[in-house]
Amino acid sequence: MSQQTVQLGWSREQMAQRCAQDIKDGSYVNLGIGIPEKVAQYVPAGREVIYHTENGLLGMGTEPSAEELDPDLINAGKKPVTAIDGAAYFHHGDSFAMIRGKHIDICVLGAMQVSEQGDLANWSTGAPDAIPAVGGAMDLVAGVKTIYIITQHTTKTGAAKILPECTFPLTGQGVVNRIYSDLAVIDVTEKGLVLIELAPNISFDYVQQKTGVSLINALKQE
Amino acid sequence: MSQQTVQLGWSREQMAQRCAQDIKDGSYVNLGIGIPEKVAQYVPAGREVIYHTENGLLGMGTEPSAEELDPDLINAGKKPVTAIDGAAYFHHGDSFAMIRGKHIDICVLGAMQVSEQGDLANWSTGAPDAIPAVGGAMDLVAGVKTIYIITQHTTKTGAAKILPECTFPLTGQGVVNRIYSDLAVIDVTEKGLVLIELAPNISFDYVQQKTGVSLINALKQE
Amino acid sequence: MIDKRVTSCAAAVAKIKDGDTVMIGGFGEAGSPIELIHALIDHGAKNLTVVNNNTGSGRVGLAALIENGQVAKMICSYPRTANSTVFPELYHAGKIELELVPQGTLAERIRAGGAGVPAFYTPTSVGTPLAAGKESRTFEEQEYVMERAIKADFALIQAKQADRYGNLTFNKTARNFAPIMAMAATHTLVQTNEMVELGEIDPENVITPGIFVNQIVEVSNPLQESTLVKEGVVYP
Amino acid sequence: MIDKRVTSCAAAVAKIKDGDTVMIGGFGEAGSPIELIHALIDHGAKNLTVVNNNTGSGRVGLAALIENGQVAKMICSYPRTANSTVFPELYHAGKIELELVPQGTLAERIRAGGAGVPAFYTPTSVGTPLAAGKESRTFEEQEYVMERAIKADFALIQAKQADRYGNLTFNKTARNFAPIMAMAATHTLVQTNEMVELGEIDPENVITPGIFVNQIVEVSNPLQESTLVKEGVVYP
Repeated sequence: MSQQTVQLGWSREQMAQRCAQDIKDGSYVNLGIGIPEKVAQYVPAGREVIYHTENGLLGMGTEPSAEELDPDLINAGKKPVTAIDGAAYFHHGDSFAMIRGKHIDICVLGAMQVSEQGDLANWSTGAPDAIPAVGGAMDLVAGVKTIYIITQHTTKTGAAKILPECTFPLTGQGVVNRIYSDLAVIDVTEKGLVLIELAPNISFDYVQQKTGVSLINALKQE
Repeated sequence: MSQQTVQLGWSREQMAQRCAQDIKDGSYVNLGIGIPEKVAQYVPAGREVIYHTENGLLGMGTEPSAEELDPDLINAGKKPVTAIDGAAYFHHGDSFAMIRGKHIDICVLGAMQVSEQGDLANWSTGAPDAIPAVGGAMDLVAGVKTIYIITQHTTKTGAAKILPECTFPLTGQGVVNRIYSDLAVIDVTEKGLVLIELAPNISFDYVQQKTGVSLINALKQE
Repeated sequence: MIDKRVTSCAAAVAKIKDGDTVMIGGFGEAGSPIELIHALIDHGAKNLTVVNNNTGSGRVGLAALIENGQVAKMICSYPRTANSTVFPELYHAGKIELELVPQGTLAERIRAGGAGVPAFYTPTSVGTPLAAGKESRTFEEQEYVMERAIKADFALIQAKQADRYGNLTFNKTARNFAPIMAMAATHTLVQTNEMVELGEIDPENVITPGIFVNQIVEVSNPLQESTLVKEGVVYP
Repeated sequence: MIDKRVTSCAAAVAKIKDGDTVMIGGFGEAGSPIELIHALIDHGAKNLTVVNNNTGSGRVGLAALIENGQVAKMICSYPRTANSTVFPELYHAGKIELELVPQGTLAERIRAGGAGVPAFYTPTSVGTPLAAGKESRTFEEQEYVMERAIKADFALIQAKQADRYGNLTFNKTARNFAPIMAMAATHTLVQTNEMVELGEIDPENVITPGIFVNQIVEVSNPLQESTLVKEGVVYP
């Protein structure tokens, strides 16, 4: 009896990698904390992308070496970073003017829940004993031109995260453009959620089963 | 028969000089175009005053020499100026934030009319064929902590400029703190206009006669 | 690759359309992007709404753009100059519209346009004719008027240094409206005295980050408006 | 003569009163004026409203000020940290109030406070619980919420360089909230790594003009919050 390893869906790295394919040359991009941060390392060679971090830097570079490390040079996740040639520092007022004023092309964020209408919940479970903390998430979804979400398709207990309506407190209404899950790539459109790509060895029906709303299958042969 | 020259009232230079006595050490000051500009040269020695010009400079210096002249370094009247050591340049948004946000201590302006309540008219006669032009005057009177007015007490035809109500379009309501005219120094107070100083060889009655509202005489011996 | 350099002012202004709103930097001649304005005159787009503090000097630059009949409306704070009759004549003839805005309100409306703020309240102009027809509101016993953001299709500005990302520095008070107009326009076109390599502008000293800039043309020795006016030059 | 230098952090914070609103610069430890905060702990003013993006780390700096019972209310965007239980414990015990504000709205409210703008509209938070109870309004078919300016009695900030007029520069992303807090406070107190002579900071590169600064104390080698937290230091 022989055993075979079959990949089912995308890993966290692969979700980031898949998302990175959609970051166009010349984009101004803000990456959220967690898996979204990994997107930068997978942007295809030859594309020049400028990373914004909302604490006041346009032109964020890679992690610093021990010699480069400066506790005054950090990203929005408070991790040490570097600045590229051609970077610029600015204060919070100007940084969020950049966000709110629709100057940033793409923001990649994680999600707790996404609704059929593109509503996003990613800052609070609404649990009464939790300390509420929002940071810049609401500003980013309200201001950035295109919002990409990278998320596991379901919760750890298997519950759908893509739902008719979010049950958690919203981060923003109708703000999500595209979802990259471990199972599929899904667009938020006026007609509804459209599945445009499947992860390896994942079927449309399987994704539909893990999703709280009806998906439109853009891959279906007419 | 011998002739004697008697000074009656203050000259333009003397009005500026009188006003300059009230510019305290350490003040941030914006000087309007015309006689107000002359105030800077009469501020008593030993006082350090920082001049703001609303087109984007804090720390305006004196007129440039021919070598220093740079058409990119001008004041709000579009005249060439210099910048002192310790100056700062900023854009119009920040410059008027400085004004509107009540950070500037004193603004000295000219006037067409001032009312008993401290209303100021100094930008338009309201003539139907005039090209209206306001510049930064409305921002300055709305935002600067203390507004000093330097003005001839009457118009060229002898009409009162200090009136119960301004007849020209207003620059701001209840904004004037003190008037330096060629005849007197007058404070705008809740009780009314208070004459606190007379120019040489000018009587209170003479000033009252040239003024459209009743003045309170602070110099009167009780 | 990000490279916002273009080779001519004509190329930079090529996409300006009839009816567009165009912000033009400068306070008097300081910061006036005169070569870009002249390129816009050559280009010929009409029925423009132009946002500038003034209405130009003599018969060059902004005054020439107005004289050429390309401007339907000016939004500005001070449309009078000692040395130009271009605007007054068209204004009196009813051939150009004027929206007069206090200088600081003009600046804040432009900044709001760039910052995603559709409206704000200001104490400036309360009780004056320039508050007429505007909503007013009392906060903590003081009255304010509501002012709306201004955005533009294009901004034309002048910079001292620029790199290929569009990071800019300015010279002294020539900075004036340029950084906020760069934020408020969909397309920001820059003429710069000098192109520099990435990294030559210290990130601490960038005044306008490149994200606010779309196209840059190097004009090493720009015309000086006051000199042209003195010489009586008429453009074109 | 204008000389805003003072000789100690204790002297700088001496006039802070019980019940004051105090803005404290910094995003995490970057830009946190830790010596000024510790001086405020020594000073003992109570019942403060503190404005900061976070609620501090470990048991030093802002976390220590909170732990010392001096803060009645926090206005911030992200009151959670991986390494501090000070705020959560007081919050769960009902001993400290929290006004949660989206980070960009927090920045814009502070900027408005400094710029003489009492209120403005923003798209941020529309349709979320943080818009609850706030006025909303539609401009050009999009909904916005009205937000009010925040001002403070004092701001405590950290700078890289300062001159005696109060002109400031900052180091990299340590700039964050400092320039706007300096504008929004009646009294702005600065700890700077280095005092320099007038003119040493190029007027083109001044980030905070001196008009927004009241007192400056030189702290050449400030404590590093993350190091103290790692070492388990408790202040005082």
